[in-house]
Amino acid sequence: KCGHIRISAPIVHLGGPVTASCTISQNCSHLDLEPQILWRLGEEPEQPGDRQQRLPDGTQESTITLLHFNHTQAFLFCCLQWGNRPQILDQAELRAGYPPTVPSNLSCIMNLTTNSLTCQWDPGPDTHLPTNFTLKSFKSRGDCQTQEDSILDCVPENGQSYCSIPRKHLLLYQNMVIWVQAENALGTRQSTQLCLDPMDVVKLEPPTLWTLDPSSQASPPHPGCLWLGWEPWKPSVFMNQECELRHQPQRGGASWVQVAPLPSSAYQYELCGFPPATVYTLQMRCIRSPLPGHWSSWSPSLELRTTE
Amino acid sequence: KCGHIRISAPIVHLGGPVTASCTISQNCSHLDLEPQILWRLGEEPEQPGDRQQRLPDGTQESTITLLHFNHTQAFLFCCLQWGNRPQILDQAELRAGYPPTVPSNLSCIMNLTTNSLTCQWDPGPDTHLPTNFTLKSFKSRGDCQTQEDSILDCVPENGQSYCSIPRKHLLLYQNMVIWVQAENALGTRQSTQLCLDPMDVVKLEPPTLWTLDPSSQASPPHPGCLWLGWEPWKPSVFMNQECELRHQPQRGGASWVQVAPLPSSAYQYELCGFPPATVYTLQMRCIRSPLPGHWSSWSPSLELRTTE
Amino acid sequence: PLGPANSLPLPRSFLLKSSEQVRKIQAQGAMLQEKLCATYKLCHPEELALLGHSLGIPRAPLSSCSSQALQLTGCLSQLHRGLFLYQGLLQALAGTSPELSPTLDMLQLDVANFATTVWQQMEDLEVAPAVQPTQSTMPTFTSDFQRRAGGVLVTSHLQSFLGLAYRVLRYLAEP
Repeated sequence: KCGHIRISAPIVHLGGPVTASCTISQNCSHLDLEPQILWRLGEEPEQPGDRQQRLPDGTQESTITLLHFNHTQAFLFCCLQWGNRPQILDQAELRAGYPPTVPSNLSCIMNLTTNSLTCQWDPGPDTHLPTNFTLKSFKSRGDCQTQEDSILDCVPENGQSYCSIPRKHLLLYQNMVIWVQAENALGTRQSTQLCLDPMDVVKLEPPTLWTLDPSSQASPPHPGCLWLGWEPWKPSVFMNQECELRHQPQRGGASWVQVAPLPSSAYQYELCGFPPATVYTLQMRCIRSPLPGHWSSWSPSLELRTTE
Repeated sequence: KCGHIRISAPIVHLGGPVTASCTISQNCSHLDLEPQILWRLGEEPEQPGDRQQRLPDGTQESTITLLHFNHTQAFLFCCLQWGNRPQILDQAELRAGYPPTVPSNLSCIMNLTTNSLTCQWDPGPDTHLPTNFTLKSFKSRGDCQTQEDSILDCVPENGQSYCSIPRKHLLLYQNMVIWVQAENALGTRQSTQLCLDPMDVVKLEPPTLWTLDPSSQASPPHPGCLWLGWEPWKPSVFMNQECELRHQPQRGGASWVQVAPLPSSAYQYELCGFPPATVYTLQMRCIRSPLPGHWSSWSPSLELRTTE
Repeated sequence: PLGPANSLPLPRSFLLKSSEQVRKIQAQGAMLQEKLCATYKLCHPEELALLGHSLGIPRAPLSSCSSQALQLTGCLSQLHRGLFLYQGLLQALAGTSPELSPTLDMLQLDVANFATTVWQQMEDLEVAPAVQPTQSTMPTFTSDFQRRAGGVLVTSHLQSFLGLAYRVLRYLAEP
């Protein structure tokens, strides 16, 4: 090889030093005895090295130190003057950036339709370097002080800040320990660990509400009442849930009034105490109960007219 | 095995006959000596076989022929009366349909952005059976009378009626032979063969048109003229092309007037003979020329106002 | 100005298709040169001449197509051998980098297809050698940088080779 660059490290801290050496072999034909080795960084003009010496085996070696390498990526060229054009003999790619910061805001949600546990996190500032995030976890018990079987690393798809652990790797109704590892050429950082049972972080979808025809009820309807029914989100039927209803007059912008706690399903529910013949907007949400869980979002609005 | 069904063929012609036999082994415990074998087709009531006989080894064998099997899919059950409920001892899946028809309307287009040759065809009526279509081809010369290297079969993705042969399998500027084979359990059919050079069936995109400011031209603009420029679709720049322009007044619904032939690119083109200060709609399309090719679609419209 | 072509009857479709293939390859080559420049800042072949010498990257001759004495059979044969050589050189550069591979592969396929067009025309004219040429030994590229620099040099040589070929084809296509 005519020319060969060796660099202290292909990836360095942004703003830090880089040292490189370039050796020109004697058999690099057409050369005069003492060729001057030149360096070029990206598109900057050529510059001689800090030191050039002739090694015992006749090769010429030039060394250069770039004290503050401020490019996130650049090519360093080793050149020789040959005729009227500097000749490039080798090229090295230099990259600079920062070690990863500790991934933060790790949170997880169990999805009952895909049956996977999806965790997301804040990756932190750009390190300018290829940084791999891995969602790590192991099965545990009680308060997560013991490590049972470890779980396969979950590697997010190209650069996303979330990853889904498939059902077959999950031990439901037992606690597991989950954390995120961030790694690049300059270091590795681990997030704080979560201790959770996937079923305690189920993402509930809101219940389904429907109107009931007051006249179809057995007893004659009282005035100023609303008749409705609801049932929980189908995939979560097996979970005991507690629900909350809120209502507000369709007009007039009065604030929501909440009715709680309510059972997770009711096929005939009468709500009274309203002015007659007035249209009300109703919404409902549910939460796993008494076992831990997250509130579902509020259901789509149901417009109901109070009885005459 | 207690009971075992053998069928003439798991897949038969729709409306055609099916013959099945079921043997009940002697060691099928709890059975009386002369058990009556019953057949059930799908949800139809049980029926005895055409013939039941006792084989030398003591097994009972019943045979049945369904003369006109009119289901595209059904289960045939071999049962025994046992207590008050017929007992299912074996089950065979029967399927019926039609052999494939000859695939028709085979046509191909060379895509210059994906660099693949995409052929599509009409698969013909539903055969009710899993039918595999394969795009077959081989390299040839001249008028496709000789077979040079064959090309890897192109298998369309799940049931689609088109397939794309990737660039690395194509020999551009030489003729190749292409046809479609349809195959299911009841037969195989081949389409007629096409003999084509992929580059002769390139799908050209329309050229790009742009307006020119008449006042910016060297010579003072004549009244009632249009100033425009155009260039071919970038990936097709290497192809000599001929183009056609059509114009019509924006209002008044007059029909298109065509201007041809035009070169594939023009950076300053003046079109005169129009009433002054009138808005015209222009479109252009191009075709490979003098080598064979397909017309591109018309370009998006360009609205131009004739000079005062 | 090119000298008188001798009597070989070259079909017009061959001349038209070959001219288009040359333009297609030149466009593909220009794309590769742009990518080598944009991605690796290797933009000037003249800065890599010394490296080219040391790696032994060959150039394909087109002397029989020269303007002084156009010798058509020799010219077609040199055109085919040159295309065959550049096809081999481009194959030797395979694996340069994921960014370049698609463009490099496409260029190599287009060169190979053009070589087939020329060879089959020579066969049709019964001037093709009995045996297809065998590939000479290719330079060995021992580093990513050498493959990238090789890419710049090979493409540059190919572009000038095609420039000459294009002039001959245009000349032969003149009525």
